[in-house]
Amino acid sequence: GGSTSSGAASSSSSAASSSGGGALTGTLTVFAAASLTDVFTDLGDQLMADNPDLDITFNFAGSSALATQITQGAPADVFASANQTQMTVVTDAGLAEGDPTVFTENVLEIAVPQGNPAGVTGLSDFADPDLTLAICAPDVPCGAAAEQVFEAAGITAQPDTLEEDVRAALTKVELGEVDAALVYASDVQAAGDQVEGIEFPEAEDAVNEYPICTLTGSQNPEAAQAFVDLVESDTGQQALADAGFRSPSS
Amino acid sequence: MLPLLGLLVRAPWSQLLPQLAQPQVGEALRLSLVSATLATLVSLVLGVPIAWVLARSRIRGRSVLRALVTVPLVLPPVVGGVALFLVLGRQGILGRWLYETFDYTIPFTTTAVVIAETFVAMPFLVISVEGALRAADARFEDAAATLGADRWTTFRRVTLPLVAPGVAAGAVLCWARALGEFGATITFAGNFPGTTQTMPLAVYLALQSNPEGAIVLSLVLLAVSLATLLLLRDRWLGRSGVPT
Amino acid sequence: MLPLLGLLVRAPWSQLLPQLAQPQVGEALRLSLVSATLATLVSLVLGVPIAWVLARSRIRGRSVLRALVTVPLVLPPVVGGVALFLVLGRQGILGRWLYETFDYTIPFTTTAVVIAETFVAMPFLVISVEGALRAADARFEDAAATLGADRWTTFRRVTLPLVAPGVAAGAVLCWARALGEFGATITFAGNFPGTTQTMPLAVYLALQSNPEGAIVLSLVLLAVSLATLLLLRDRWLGRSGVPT
Amino acid sequence: MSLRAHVVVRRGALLVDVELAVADGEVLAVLGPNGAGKSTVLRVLAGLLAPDGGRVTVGDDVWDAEDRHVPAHERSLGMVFQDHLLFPHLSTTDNVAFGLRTRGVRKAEARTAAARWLARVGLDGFGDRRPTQLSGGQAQRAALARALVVDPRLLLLDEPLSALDARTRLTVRAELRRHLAEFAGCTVLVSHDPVDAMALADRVLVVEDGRVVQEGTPAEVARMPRTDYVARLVGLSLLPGVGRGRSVELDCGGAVAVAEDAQGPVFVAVRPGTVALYLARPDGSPRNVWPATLVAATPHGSTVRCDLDGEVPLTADVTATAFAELGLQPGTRVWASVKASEVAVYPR
Amino acid sequence: MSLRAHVVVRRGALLVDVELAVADGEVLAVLGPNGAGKSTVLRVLAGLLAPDGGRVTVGDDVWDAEDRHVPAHERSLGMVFQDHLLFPHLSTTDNVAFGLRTRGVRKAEARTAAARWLARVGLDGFGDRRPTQLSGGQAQRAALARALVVDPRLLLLDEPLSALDARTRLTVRAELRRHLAEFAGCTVLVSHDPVDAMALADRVLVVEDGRVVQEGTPAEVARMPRTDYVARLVGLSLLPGVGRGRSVELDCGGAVAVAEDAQGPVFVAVRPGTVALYLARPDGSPRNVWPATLVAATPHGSTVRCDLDGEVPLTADVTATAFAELGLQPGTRVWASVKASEVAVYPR
Ligand SMILES: Nc1ncnc2c1ncn2[C@@H]1O[C@H](COP(=O)(O)OP(=O)(O)OP(=O)(O)O)[C@@H](O)[C@H]1O
Ligand SMILES: Nc1ncnc2c1ncn2[C@@H]1O[C@H](COP(=O)(O)OP(=O)(O)OP(=O)(O)O)[C@@H](O)[C@H]1O
Ligand SMILES: [Mg+2]
Ligand SMILES: [Mg+2]
Repeated sequence: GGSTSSGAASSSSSAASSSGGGALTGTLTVFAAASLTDVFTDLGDQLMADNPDLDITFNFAGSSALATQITQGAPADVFASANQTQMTVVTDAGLAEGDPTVFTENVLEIAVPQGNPAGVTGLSDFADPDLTLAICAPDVPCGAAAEQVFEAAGITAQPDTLEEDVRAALTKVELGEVDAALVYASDVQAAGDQVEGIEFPEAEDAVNEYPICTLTGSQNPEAAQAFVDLVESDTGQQALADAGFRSPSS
Repeated sequence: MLPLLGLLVRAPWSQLLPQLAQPQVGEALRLSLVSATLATLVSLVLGVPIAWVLARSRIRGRSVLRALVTVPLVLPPVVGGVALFLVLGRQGILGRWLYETFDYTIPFTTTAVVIAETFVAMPFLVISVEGALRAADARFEDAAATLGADRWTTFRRVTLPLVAPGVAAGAVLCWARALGEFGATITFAGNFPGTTQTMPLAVYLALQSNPEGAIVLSLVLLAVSLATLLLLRDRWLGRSGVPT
Repeated sequence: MLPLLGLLVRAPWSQLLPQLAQPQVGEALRLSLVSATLATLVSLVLGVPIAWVLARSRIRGRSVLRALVTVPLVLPPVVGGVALFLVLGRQGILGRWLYETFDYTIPFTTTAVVIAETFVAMPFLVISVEGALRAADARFEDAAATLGADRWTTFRRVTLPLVAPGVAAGAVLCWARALGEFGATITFAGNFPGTTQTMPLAVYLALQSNPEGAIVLSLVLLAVSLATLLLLRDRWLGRSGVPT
Repeated sequence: MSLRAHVVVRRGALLVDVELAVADGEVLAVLGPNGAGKSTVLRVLAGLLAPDGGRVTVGDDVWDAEDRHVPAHERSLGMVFQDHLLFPHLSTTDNVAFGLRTRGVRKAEARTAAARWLARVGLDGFGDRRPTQLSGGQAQRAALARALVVDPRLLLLDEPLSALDARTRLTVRAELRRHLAEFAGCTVLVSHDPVDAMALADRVLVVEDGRVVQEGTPAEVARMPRTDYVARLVGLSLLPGVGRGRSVELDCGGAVAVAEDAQGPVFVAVRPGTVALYLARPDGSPRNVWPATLVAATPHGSTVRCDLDGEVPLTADVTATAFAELGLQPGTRVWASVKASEVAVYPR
Repeated sequence: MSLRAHVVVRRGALLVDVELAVADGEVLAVLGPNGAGKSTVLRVLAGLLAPDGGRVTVGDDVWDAEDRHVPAHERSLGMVFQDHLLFPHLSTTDNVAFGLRTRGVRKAEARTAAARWLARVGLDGFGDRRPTQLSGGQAQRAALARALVVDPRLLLLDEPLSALDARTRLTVRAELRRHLAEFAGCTVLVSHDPVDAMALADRVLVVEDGRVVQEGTPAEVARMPRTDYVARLVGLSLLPGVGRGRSVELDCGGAVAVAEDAQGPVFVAVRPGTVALYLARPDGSPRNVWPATLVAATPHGSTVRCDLDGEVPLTADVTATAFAELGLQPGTRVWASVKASEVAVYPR
């Protein structure tokens, strides 16, 4: 089974919905990182259930594609990025309404195939040249995070591949093609039975923050704000926690 | 070829029905087929004449034209999407004018999907039709000219039927490439269920949360497209070279 | 076509030199060209005979063969990568045997890049060569047979030269598709500078952190591949249909 | 090595059923109208078309039988196609050398032999040209050289001289004749030109509508045609009838006086040159005098060929001078006469 | 509507430079050996090949000049190509109807006209076939029908009858003759068959090596050939020489006695049928007697054509009977004789 992020301090999870019942109308377009697909789809369904006249559309893609689209004038109301870098692209373009807030965090875990055939125990195994290992490329958030933890742990990693995204790394773990990969806890959770997660303490040195904001071009700022509120509410945080994310520590 | 067997053997068939039951899947499949077909039609209309110019005419700048046509072949699709924004986006060269004049924006619409797919897939049509035209016997065109057919009539009534197998092959490649298009589409058209979410995008999303489901989805796409190709085969492939 | 202009105009040329100075870029470019060329060669060796079987022979199961060949066209590349794993991966049908017998694994090597590119790009060659073969005049093959040429000699010395423009077009498409290959490569071969990081992977990663640099990179890829194609053009394109 | 073939094959509406035999070194000319099935027979002999029935053997080898079909490339052939089919991507020399190369002859040697044959058919200096750069007659000669340069067991020539001009035709025909005289294999030649057949063939086979209608030596066929087509070909008028001693009652009506006794069904053959035309009924020795109408006149060198319609349909060759003096023109009513001794009679 | 053309064009090593004029309704036959440039001239007239120089005008319209090139499809043409070039993807009917369709004739009407023409060339019932399903002669007739069905200003026929069998040739030639008699435009016909030229053409143009070597009516050309090629074509032996009264000193040596006074450079033409062969020197009236060697003998209907080598190179036609009785064979030494009155003489 997937690991639970026991290190994550999930805040109190009272199920109080922050949205006013049935007040919102119109359409709402949410641009969100692909890793948020399941959580946000569920939250969107909830909001639509509470507001029958509200219609929410999601555009899930890589954060960088989303940022490009928003700067190109895409009709978006909310942007939830999987990292600060891509959020910066949007804020620098002056398209964010107010300051983005961090609504959740993700930490690295070691993902190993079911049964951990190579007997990986901790981060130090990543220095073993005999193992087949995958980490993310330094250009993408999980890769940047990986660099930080290796630096913190004083380890010179010996990866066989620098993955373009977490998903690609996980696929290889699922198929048993790599002995271990360094990915996010939420991804281990999503991967199901085929993958086991191993936590390690150095992960705290590279916490990945997910910022969210409403956008200046929004046609429906109320609904946008309501969605952001819902994500940040206890309901939202619980849903994120169930998916392996953790609440922002700061 | 062999890899496909591996895929078929290992596919989690139990997920097939639940996946198919999702309304989004049907929508994505429909959108994929429709937009790939439209993109192929647009490519045929624009691409076949371009191929003809490349193969037959002697105008200057043919090599420049060929280079331009070849570009989307080697451009990473994501960059292709960015390039499309630069021209057709709301801030783009043409897009701005469209927006200001007609208050119409292309990105994030089904039109954008078709444009992105056409952009990426048309070169496949052009190059293979050009190859077919070059291999064809141009003397029949002479014969048509002596019968009073102008270049366009000759092209339509003689050249094109003669290279029909080549055009069919090009159209198949174009359609398949359009059907599988991902990078330019997700960049330029976004990923909106019902309007711009084609099957490859749906597969991509499914991969995030449910990898096995994603494989089932792509097998569905595969089956549908193979069925389409097989159905069209007899009508399209035309004249066989097998001596009778 | 137009979009390219947009790209050229807006490209951050100032980044060109710093980007090119990175050793990784040169390595990725070299790897891309080498592996795409190898993949094209492998595709020619395997694909041209397959195309011939599809166009000329009358063996049973031709339509099954055609369907199998067409599969990678419409399979999302990532899924193609997974399929390759299932056969050639460490746990794959063939791969396990390779691993246990020779202690050799294909994934994460340059070989894997070539295999992934071949898998994805070969159908383009096969389909367009088949189209060219079908449009070709089979009577010359009769003439060769009466001169004592067996099917293989006939194919090599008569059929192939006659459809050379079609084969050239197919090879160009195959090469371009291999050069632009992204999904199957990163899935099956991974991404490691120097061994498996091709240009499209480099561009994709650069896009994540430095979008403008990425565009410059892809323009470099573009320029190199266009130059290659233009250089080969005269030698490859062969017989022009322009009446002389 | 002799060829024995019984070819049964359906081509659209036409059922071809032809039996033929060619001895070693023999040349068989196949004559027949357009669409008779001549090229079809050649395609079957070449193995390019599987017959629906029959049998093809060469020497002791069975090439086609119910359970056997030797593919073309395993038969030892030399073939000239009606439309040449020179390989467009090869030079003329390489076209001619092709058959030798597939037989394993080294390149230089094959090209030398090819050049020799090109010279023999008058294409010296054309070796480097592509077929598209040859004139029609030059292409046909290259195709002939390509078929002759190999030393096959069976030579199949489908109208190999049709595109040649009169002079070249003479020299190439002589060259071909010289080659065939020494050639040890069997030759089947299709031609529309009776002169080719007479000059080149040892035996003639006439095919009409997919069937053999006459067979024999060129002289026999020329003297005693058995169908209208053959008669036209060799320039005779053919009149079927029934012999009644020194007279033959024609099937078309009327009678012809003949020099020899004839009984039962016979053919009467009249040479156009022996037919004289008069404006008034002539007196004199010829006992065969018929009224007729001139329907068509074709100048033909110094003579004019006159097609006559009447009780007895005939063709007459008269000198251009006579033609002019008589003031003949289509529609003129004339009297045609032939001496009994000039008329050939032979059994049907 | 008359055609006036001066065609200058380089084809590989050959420089074609031909001037020709064809009046309305006139038929010009272009004769010449293979590779003379006949098809090249036709391609230029059709606008398929831009000439390097010269001028082509039809009536008042300039089709080719230094600064002008009317493309083929804007010329009003009917053309039969030497290799037919029927469209392989269209039925025979649609091939024939093609020219009418491009001229805007409605489909049904065009197909009716096509069917009518197919019947005229004897292809009734072949309308639904693809060209690949036609025999060589049938394809040629379809190509002819395709060119004739439109009513063009210029008809270009490149060996339109070469693949036809003897009988069909007669009927198609007659059909073509009938059509051309009524045809208002200009016709240029290329043929290797002198009979075609004599039967169809009003005027003959002989091209050799890219140049015009003779021009005239068919009868003139047949009577007084000016080159060896033409002489062969019309079946004469041509001997150039210098007239010295009743004798002509031949350029090749020897002399010929003639019936009329001849002075200066002349041609002497001898008809093979007038040449008699003897094994021993004959006594008698013919003053022209030469020793010669038989180099080749070709049977030719009931006569044998004998090529002789000696002081005076000649061709003789002797009957097959005489040939056999004399025991002639290549290498035999003979005496050849011709009566002075049978020899034609005309200025060079
Ligand atoms: N592929 C085909 N399918 C159907 N019918 C055909 C095919 N090829 C030829 N035919 C028909 O078969 C008949 C015989 O054709 P073939 O080519 O043998 O004639 P041929 O004797 O060579 O005539 P020609 O003297 O005109 O060359 C013709 O009537 C022709 O139309
Ligand atoms: N495309 C070409 N390039 C170079 N030379 C050519 C080309 N086409 C023809 N020729 C040459 O030009 C000359 C004239 O060719 P053309 O076809 O006009 O001859 P032709 O008089 O029609 O002969 P034929 O009676 O054999 O058809 C020939 O020697 C031929 O080899
Ligand atoms: Mg034939
Ligand atoms: Mg010609």
